[in-house]
Amino acid sequence: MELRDLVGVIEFPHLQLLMPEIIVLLTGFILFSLDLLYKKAHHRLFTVVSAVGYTLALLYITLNPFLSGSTFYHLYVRDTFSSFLQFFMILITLFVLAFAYRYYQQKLSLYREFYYILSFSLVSAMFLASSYHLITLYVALEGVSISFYILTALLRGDFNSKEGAFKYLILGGISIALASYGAAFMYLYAGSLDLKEILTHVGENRYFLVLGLVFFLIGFAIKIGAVPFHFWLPDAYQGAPTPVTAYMASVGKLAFFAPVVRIMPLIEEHFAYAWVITVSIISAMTMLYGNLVALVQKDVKRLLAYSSIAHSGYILAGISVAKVIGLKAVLYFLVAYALMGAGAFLVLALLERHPEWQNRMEEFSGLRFSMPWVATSFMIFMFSLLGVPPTVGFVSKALIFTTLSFDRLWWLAFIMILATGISTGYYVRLVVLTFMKENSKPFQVKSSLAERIVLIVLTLSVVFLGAVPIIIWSFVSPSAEMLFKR
Amino acid sequence: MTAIPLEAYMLLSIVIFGLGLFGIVVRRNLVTVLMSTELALNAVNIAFVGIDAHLSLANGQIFALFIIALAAAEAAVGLGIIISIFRLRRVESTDEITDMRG
Amino acid sequence: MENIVASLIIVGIKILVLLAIVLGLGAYLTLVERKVAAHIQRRPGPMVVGWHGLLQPLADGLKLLTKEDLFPRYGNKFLYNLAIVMALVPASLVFAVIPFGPEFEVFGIRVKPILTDVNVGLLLFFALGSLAVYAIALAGWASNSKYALIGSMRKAGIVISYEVVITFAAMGPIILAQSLSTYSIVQNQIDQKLWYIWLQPVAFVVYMFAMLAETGRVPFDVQEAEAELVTGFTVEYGGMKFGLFPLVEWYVETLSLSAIGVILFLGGWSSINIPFVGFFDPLFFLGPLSPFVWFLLKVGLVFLFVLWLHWTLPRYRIDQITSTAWKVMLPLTFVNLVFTALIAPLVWK
Amino acid sequence: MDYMGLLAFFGVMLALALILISLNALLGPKTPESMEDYPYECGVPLYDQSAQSTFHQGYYLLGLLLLLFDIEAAFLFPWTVVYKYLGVFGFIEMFLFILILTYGLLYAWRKGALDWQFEEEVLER
Amino acid sequence: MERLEATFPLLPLSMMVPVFGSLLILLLPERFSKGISLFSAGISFLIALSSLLFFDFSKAQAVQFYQYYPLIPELKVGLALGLDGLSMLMYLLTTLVSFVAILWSVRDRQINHRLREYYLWFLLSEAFLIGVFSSWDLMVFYVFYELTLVPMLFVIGIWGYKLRLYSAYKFFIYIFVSSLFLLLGIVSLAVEHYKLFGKFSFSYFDLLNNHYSLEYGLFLFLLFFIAFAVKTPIVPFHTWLPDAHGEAPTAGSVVLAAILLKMGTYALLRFNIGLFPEVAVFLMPVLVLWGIFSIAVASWYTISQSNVKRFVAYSSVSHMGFVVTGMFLLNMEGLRASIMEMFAHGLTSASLFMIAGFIYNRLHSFNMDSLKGSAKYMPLFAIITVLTAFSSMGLPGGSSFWGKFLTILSAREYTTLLAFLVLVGAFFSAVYILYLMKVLFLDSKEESKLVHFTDVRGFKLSAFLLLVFPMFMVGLAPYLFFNIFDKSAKELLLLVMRKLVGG
Repeated sequence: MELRDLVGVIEFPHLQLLMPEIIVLLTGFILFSLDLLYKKAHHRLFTVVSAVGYTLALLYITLNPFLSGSTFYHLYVRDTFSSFLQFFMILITLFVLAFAYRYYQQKLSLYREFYYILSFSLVSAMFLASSYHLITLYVALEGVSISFYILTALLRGDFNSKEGAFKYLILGGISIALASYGAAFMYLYAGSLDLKEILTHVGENRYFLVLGLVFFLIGFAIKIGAVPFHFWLPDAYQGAPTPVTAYMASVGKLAFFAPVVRIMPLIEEHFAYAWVITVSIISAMTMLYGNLVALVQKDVKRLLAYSSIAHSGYILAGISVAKVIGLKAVLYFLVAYALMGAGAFLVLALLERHPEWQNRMEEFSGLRFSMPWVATSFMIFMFSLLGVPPTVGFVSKALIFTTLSFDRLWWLAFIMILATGISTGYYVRLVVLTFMKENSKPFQVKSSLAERIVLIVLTLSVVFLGAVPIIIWSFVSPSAEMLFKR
Repeated sequence: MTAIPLEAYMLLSIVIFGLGLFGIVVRRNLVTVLMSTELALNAVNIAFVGIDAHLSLANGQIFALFIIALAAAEAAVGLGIIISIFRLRRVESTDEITDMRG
Repeated sequence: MENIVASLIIVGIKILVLLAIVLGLGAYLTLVERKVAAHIQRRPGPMVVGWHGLLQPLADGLKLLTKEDLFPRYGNKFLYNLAIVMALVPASLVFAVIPFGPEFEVFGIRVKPILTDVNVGLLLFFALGSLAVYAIALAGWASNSKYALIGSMRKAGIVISYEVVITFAAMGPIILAQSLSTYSIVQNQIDQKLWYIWLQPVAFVVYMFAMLAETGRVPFDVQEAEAELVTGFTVEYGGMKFGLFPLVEWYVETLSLSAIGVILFLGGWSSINIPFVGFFDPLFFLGPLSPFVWFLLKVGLVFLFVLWLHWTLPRYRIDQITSTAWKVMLPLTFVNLVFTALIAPLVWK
Repeated sequence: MDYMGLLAFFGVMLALALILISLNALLGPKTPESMEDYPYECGVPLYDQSAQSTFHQGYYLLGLLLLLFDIEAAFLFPWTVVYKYLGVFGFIEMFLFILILTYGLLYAWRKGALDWQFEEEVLER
Repeated sequence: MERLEATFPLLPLSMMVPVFGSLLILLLPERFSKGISLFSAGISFLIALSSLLFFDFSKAQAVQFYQYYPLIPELKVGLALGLDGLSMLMYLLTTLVSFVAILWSVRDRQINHRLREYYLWFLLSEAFLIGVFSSWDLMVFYVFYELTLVPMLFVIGIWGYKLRLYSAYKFFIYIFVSSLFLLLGIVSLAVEHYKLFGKFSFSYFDLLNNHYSLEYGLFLFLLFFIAFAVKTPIVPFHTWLPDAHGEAPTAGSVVLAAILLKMGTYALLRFNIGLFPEVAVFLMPVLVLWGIFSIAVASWYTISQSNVKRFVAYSSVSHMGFVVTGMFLLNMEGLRASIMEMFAHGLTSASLFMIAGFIYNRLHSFNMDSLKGSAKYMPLFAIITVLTAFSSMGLPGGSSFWGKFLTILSAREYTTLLAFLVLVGAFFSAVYILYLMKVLFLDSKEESKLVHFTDVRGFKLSAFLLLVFPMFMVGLAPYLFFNIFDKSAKELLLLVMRKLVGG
């Protein structure tokens, strides 16, 4: 019987490769058990347990940065690329965690589910960053998405939260259906579910591959929020609890871009042309649309959501050049956006704790007087999002420009300049309001030690990693080279 | 005995997939919209199983199994969200949940 | 060519037999039930039509056929009729995967007394079983009557709860038999000289509970709850349409579930089993017919057991029923599954 | 070929069902009365035309639970069939799987999804 | 180009002094802010002066005090700091003007709140400006170039006059967006270097070796030119300037006009001419005429202003026109004129803005009429004003004289007509200064409002003197300054010739 042959080659999995995932997953289960078995457990306990778990995983990655290999029959691949992305995912999750308890306390939405769904989504995101296999990608994608739907909806009595979650769910459902349909076509073409094999496979009916790839990428484009597939994003980001928005904006972006980035080296020469054209057009639309609409927003959270769309556009501009330099730029940008996006949203999360804070733009006026340090770090995040040196935002934009110049995509570069020019309008307006207007109504929020530390760390890292770009670069560059090595 | 040709499977799945997408765009009832997404996912299942039969492999069926499972999870979450929407405000149509604009 | 003709004929015959079982036996089981119920309550039961009421089912059928065709004013006609189809068709299709006996040879052709021995027979059974929920929900919904809706929701709630339980309960025998085909499960029990009930008593009990719940038998008949809901989700149905629901639910489904239970736990057509030693067949004199008789006997016993329970036990509340399913039955099946997985290597050859 | 038999049987049963549905319309008497097709309300005049209103949310929860557990069962079936060849590894895998399932059940249990409290705040807790 | 490695980290040190000062301001109470900033700005000015002692004038074309700290070795981005003659001059100007600006602010009544931030931003801006003028790595240059925006945004937005928010906003958007083109240009250069030589480099010295087709060179030239034309500014791109300069506090305007505008011209000289000599030659007629046009139009605008600050601001635009014209004449006299004018304008415009600020402090008005009668009641102030004005007008002995005179001379080398055009431009710029003089001294029939106020003295006087004295040094002993930058200019010219002949 061939069944025996099929299951006869069981390899023992190299569990040390996915140790970080296992640690995070176990953390999730411990939290879950805590919730089930110990009804009186305080939220502080949950926070501490998750923090310890994530820190352990972080330590593991830090101590074994060059761990690589694949296991589970190539369902799982660990390389420096995945370790690198995972590092930042876990780091930012830790940051978000610091803001969760007080935020939810203020919003009367202390659901303990938050903690373990957070860790489950983190695990999925980590898996998304480390696989070429469509099944793993699919499962991880669904894992991240479903957790995000739940996290978005977890705000008691807030209709916006539910509305955002529902829109996210429907568009997310479409995206997953499209991605998996694309997977089906690619499978039909190559008879394999491994992206590496599919894209290097030489066979007849190449249009199946093209069709599949297009569907697959449209699926991811929806997740990323690329125009014209962005409808859900502003609503979901605005509706979600703000720490969750920070989490979705940063970790989500890292996770959803990871598979696309992994495909980049596999775009063959005769694909490259179509790739450049489609991706660059989408990128141009995304950055223009995101910035233009952000310009007219009155709600800062929504504004930042649109700016997140715009940043997806910048990243896509880097992706459109499927060369090693483009990959490096994209990786750098991803990490940069993760840091500064998380920072900007977390500042909002802190401010939203004031009972009368509505996220209106005017409320920022004179913030410098009531909360000088928060205002300063907000300013730095804004400048970084805008791309003022010496922040990470600047370095990443410069790298994208390098990439575009490498392929002589001048029109895209000019559109990017235009888009950045438009974005100057709202970022600088926020800075001007914060620092140069008088106080209309003083908002003061007491921040906890952890929150302060997180904001300081984020602010400093945004500046410092931008001023000394070699730190991230020394990880970005080898990962990109590694991905391009056949 | 002749096997069912791949084209038949693919055609069926494309039709169902199209119906799913169409339903998402056209229908207004929350639950129907959710069901439409599930329909689209099931179309993918048909495609995978058909391709598997065509290539005489098993990977696609595994994929289909995962799709079934995760689609169920998604549907569960979706229903949960719809119920909570309904509890907050008695709306049934997607036209009525447009609080956030801009 | 001859083979094809022969197999077509065989399939035809098999279908006819199954039809007879579904309609004929199903109808006659109403009489059996009424007699059993009557004797449990110390009364004679139907005695008028035919000898000891033997023609009663026919009379009932004729009466139902000549009723007026009614349709609730605010209902949905398509769904209303679809519910009946959805009830009858899947329930009877289950019989396609029930083996009535071992393979035998007629006129030089080997025949399995089972319509389709597919390798996922049990999966088919569960799939068709799940479809029953649709019939119930549709019937209640399409009638657009409060009583019907409440009845159908209750029934659907119970059925979906126990659907899970029955699925997990059946996994134990599957592990032991390493097959999803009903025929080979029985064959494996014979080969291993073991009825799986000896190793799976818990699963069997759970299965029986689930069977009662799925078929809406007492003590789980809240969907009818005569005093509260009249006849539950069938309240708006009349004539033959009304007749089909109890036929399907009480007799066809009970029969098929009994048969599957016998197949999974009681060794199908095998005779009395002494664990790990062999089989003891008091009916050896029947020769090749003995397996068939054994099978029918076992099914009949299980069926009578159900009837016995029906007419002796009181009724539970809906939340009690469902929470029993989730809180007691399901964990039990989990434990049983792990237990089975541990002991399974002992049984395998 | 196996499935052809099934298909044939399905056709026969479908035809039978349709016949049985339509027989009443053919054989039964037709005596229209004004109130005969009113929904059954124990003789009380009809309160509102549609009964298709909301029902207890416990049913939704049951539906969700069924959805999840039945799907997990779909994962276990292939495993049950090939368990013989998987050995200890298969056992551990299954054990973990069941453990997670049990956790899911426990979660539903602890969160009160299985208790039919007839009050509003079941989901919110 | 030759590089002389530094044995002593002069430039990092002179950048660190203000940064360190700003850190101290952050840490210590507000009442120390003035002292600390004054002290650290003074120290860095002294460092700049003393660096002249170590500057090798015989090798003024070489990059001296050169130091390199790698940032991304793979892309060859690094902190390459050094000074050649041209940057040396700018470095001196930067430290001088920064010191003067802070000196002025100490007694400026406008600066009465958020002192700590104010001085912090000024010190930071000084550090960034030193970075701009001493960077030899284009990426780092860009970083400093952009960074100078931030302090000025805050200075204008917080301590400016009525329209400060609008002006700050406009200033930032204009410069930031235009400089994105510069960024694109810079990275394109590096990529071009990669395509030619197989490795990235942002170093100016490496990029000198690049060669382009004329079309591509033109494209890159324009990318650079847009940014610097807005910054300089040349006429159609100048609209941000009157607002920014007009609304900024006095010291802010001083730094803006005296140094930030020089960034544009300095960069035009260094990069547009240095890196794309062929294109510069190709575009020479256009750019020269453009420069003259800019002078004329800006002068016209200037005359029609009644607000002193806007008056000075527009006059800056016209001066910048001289710088651009001289530069793109692409001969020795032209370059000399251009560089000299840059330095001179740094001094005179700073002084003029301080004059405007002084009047505002007294009368809370920027109206020209407020100046009436100052000759009578504030003689010292009037003298300073006259000296500055004549210096700005280009009278011999004044600082701007050499710029204008040499421009005409160099234009004469091409055709007399061109020289005539420049002369017309110079005439226009004389007209508005004379107009100012008229207001100051002749329109004194009405009663002046300045009767009750004291004359300029103390800190402000010393600030004025620090500017007026070098003005006359420039005017009377230009060779002191020619010594500093002549060789660099010649080197630049050589570069152009070599490219034209050899390429």
